[in-house]
Amino acid sequence: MMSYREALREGLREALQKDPKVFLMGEDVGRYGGCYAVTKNLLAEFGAERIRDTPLSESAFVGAGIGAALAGLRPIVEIMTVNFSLLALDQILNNAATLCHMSGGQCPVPLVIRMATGAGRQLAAQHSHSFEGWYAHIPGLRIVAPATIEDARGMLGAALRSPDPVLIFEHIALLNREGELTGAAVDIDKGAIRRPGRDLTVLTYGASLFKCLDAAAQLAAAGIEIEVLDLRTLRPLDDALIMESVRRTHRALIVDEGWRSGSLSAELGMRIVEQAFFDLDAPIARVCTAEVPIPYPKHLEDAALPSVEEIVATARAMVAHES
Amino acid sequence: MPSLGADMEAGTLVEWRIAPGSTVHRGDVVALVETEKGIIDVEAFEEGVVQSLIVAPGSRVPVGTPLALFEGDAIEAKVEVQSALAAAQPTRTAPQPALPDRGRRVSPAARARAASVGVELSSVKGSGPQGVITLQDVEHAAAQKSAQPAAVEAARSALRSAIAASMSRSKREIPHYYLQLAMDFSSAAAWLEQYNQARPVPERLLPAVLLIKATARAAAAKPGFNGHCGANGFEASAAVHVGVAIALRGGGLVAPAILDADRKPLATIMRELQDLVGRVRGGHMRSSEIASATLTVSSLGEEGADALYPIIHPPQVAIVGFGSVLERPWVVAGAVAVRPVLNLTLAADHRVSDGRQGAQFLARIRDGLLHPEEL
Amino acid sequence: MTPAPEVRTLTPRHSLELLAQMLRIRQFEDRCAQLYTEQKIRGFLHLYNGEEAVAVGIMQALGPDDAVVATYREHGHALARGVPMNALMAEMYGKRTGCSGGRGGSMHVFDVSRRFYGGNAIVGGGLPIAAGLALAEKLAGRAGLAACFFGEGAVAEGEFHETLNLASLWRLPVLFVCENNLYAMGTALARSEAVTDIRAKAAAYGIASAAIDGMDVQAVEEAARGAVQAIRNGGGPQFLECRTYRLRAHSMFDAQLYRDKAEVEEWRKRGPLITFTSRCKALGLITEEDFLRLEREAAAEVDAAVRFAEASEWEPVETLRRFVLAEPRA
Amino acid sequence: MSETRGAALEPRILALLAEIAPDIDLAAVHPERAFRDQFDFDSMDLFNFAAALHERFGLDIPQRDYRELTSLVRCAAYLRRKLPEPGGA
Repeated sequence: MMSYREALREGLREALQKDPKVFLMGEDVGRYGGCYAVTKNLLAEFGAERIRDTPLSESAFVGAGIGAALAGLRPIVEIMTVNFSLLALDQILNNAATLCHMSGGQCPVPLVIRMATGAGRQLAAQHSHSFEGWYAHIPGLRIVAPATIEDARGMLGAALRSPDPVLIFEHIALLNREGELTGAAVDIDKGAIRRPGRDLTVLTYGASLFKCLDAAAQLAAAGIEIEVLDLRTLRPLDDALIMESVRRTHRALIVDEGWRSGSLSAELGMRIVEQAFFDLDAPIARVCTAEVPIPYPKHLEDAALPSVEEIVATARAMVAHES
Repeated sequence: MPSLGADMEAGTLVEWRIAPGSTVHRGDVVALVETEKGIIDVEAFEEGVVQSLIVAPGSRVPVGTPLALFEGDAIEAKVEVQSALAAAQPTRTAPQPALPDRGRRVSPAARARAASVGVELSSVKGSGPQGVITLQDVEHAAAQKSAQPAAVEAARSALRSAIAASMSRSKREIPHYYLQLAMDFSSAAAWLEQYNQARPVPERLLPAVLLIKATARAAAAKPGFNGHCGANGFEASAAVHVGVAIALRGGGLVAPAILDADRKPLATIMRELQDLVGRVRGGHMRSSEIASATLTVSSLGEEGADALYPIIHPPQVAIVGFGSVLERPWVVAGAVAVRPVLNLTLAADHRVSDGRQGAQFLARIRDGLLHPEEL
Repeated sequence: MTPAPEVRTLTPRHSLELLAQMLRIRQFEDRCAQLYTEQKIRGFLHLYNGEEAVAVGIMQALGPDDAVVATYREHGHALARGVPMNALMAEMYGKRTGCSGGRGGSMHVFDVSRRFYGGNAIVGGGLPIAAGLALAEKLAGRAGLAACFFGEGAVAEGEFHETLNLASLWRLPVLFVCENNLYAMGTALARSEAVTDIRAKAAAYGIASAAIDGMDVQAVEEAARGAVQAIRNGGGPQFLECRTYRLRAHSMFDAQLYRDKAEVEEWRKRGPLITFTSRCKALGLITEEDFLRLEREAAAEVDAAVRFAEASEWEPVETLRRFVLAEPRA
Repeated sequence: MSETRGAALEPRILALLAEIAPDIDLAAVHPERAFRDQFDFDSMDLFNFAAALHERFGLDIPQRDYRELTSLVRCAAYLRRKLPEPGGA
């Protein structure tokens, strides 16, 4: 058994052991051991040159990561949380995502940026964002969201093999979740069906995956079999798998911790309409976070976030038949 | 519960089409009743406002049980109903609680599937949220369509049982006697060909129409063959309702009546026959058509045997069989000629008539067919 | 470091006031730590223990029309500014009677009636806002200023440099108060700054700046009064680097691997409560009985605040979507 | 407007069969076997079929031609002979 947090750390260790060009930098990744303790003890193992504490200068150290990548290194930049990444948005969007194109292909950016994402820990309105769908809007980036222990460990290696910038979104609510490692190869191209079902396809990723699996178990007891598809990679989306599943079940429910307006969930819904409209047997539905900055109190945060109950109720309504 | 057949003792109410307070007009479909012959629409015989529904859907009740009361009815009053076929009267709308008109909602998948399997969406009932027609509804309709053989099989086996019971009872209780008469059918055939040649396809007649009409005419003249024999003995019928034995594909036989066939023009009989065949094979018929026949005609058509020896359908007392019209040697003016020959047979109830009357009855039919222009 | 100025103006009454404020903060924070372990308070909780002198000292110099912008370690600032402890504790709980209606929690304390513009949980995020508040005072021709608290970690952010430049360029009435507690979360100043003299950075933007002993409330107050006076005299932004120390962990989830326990103990001896109390006793300004009474009063106030928070109601879940956009004021 | 002989007559013929005899299984229709042998096509069916062809294709089918309508292949061949050329005047 291994926790998601340990799996992330193992992924980092493997990457650092395997390739001397790999190094990690970010706020408090060294002496502090990482804001979420992901990088604990790595400083002792790999030294301060490769486990670099940075000042609170997100734009600078993300930009520095871009430069180092251009020069042939394989930097892994950790941004403490997704909301801090906004301070580096200029570098991520205007440089990492565009250098390859605007240099006519001369300057691909093999940079990996990891960051914590998501709500559920009562961190209130400035520390509970889910902006991965936002980043998935940007051409030139690859966006991945590990949900399983396997992916938590393996996606980093796959990301480092990518010649393009990869942003890895690690959900804070998953850090303590435990599971078994199978050692299977991990890619960052495909979605995965985590539970097969015939009645409805649920598209989700990250921490919402487990809410969906819980919902699936409840629904199965009521005779409703939902298929749970873990998107894994949010850009580019695995359209083939998504459509294959939706064509089979004829119903699509999107569960996303992001807000719904102008979102990844909207994008998914639109793609299904474009590619599988005539296979749909019910309107596409979404369970997303309420369109409100995340409030601090638990009962309001819970009410704002997608819940198992809401997923179950929505799925039930979608497959309901009047007798 | 209306009697929908001589052997029907009970029926199961499937669905009400009315509710207390509904205004019912004569001819409205008020309920669906399940019988061995399938689901039959029950038609109102009277006008009025529904006071209460007595029998709940799913209940099996004996024939004669009041199903509903109209305002002003005494509780003992039997609600007179007549079964009817809703499909045959598409313009007739059953009084139903008004539903908000949402338009027809069909899911994209359901629409696509319906097109590919040839399911008519207007015939599909939506079961999804807000009545939307879903893929499942279409699959269900398609399955019913393709499972019709299975459904038909079930219905057929029920029908088979009904026929068995009825025919066994007939052979057990009715002392049959048989007569046969051959006739030269050439004048009828020639008349028919001439008649048809002058008309477009839809207005043409089938030979069976002549047989029905000739039999009806003869029955009107010979009352010993037209009527019902019940507990009180034989009751001759003034009206002639000719039951027409209609074969179902793959087996089974139903004999609904053409009412007052003796007084209807050939073209009308043709239209009604056409309608009956279609509805019988579609699995729907009016109970009155089944129960009210006063005698029956059974014809083998073009591709059969020389003659058939039919069994009387109780409580009727006679049945006339027509073999296939086949070319046979026929003596004309002392010489043998080839002629289309038709064999007429009569099976009649010896408790009611005897051979001599039977022979006269057959002869009358023959005479009618020899002069089709007078039919 | 500027030596502590001689105590001349301190009256018994004022010394009791300063001590009372610092004791309130200390006891409030200690109770918060306890309540966090009891899961009454959740999320991130950053405590102010050891730094009380900075907030209390600076607030002495501010008037009711001055605006205050603070960080996510802002309970002390709120209390010193006059935010009622009941409302603050209720906010810790997330109750509807909290000063931010329960929606902000520990890191987002707001009380606009006291011109307290919040805890900001993005490092450096408050500085530009303070500049804007000051700009408004200037444009309106008022005498008010904006006091902006931030840690030394924020000095690494672009927003720090951008804001200092802007404030100086436009001569905005901003009092920049850098709470230099030596560690940006777990990163020591020397590990994050090439030039550790923060005062010098402000000076580079042409801003009058001083480094003072942030553990000495009297020194902070005196420096603040001087800086505020300079601002009100039209001297433009002023910058105080208050050298202090965080006696507790960065947050509740912090093993403090980045500093020695001995170092913490050394600083504990220099804690603002200890040093100020002993000085006042030595000068005969307060007695041990005074101190114990103030402690009891602070404890009683905290007890009452906890009772208030416990008894307060949760915001109904139906109101979840409120306040996303401005609502008409009642 | 009467129909012309298009490419696919057989599907249209099958559609007509489905209309006049909804109780037969069209999927099982063998194109060369007589309707009568496949599903008890009787004189009434033939009459209805002729009437439907008449209505749909605008053809007047003499009674003696009914024998041409007894299987799918024969029926299609008959219609091809009788229907006007497509695209004609």
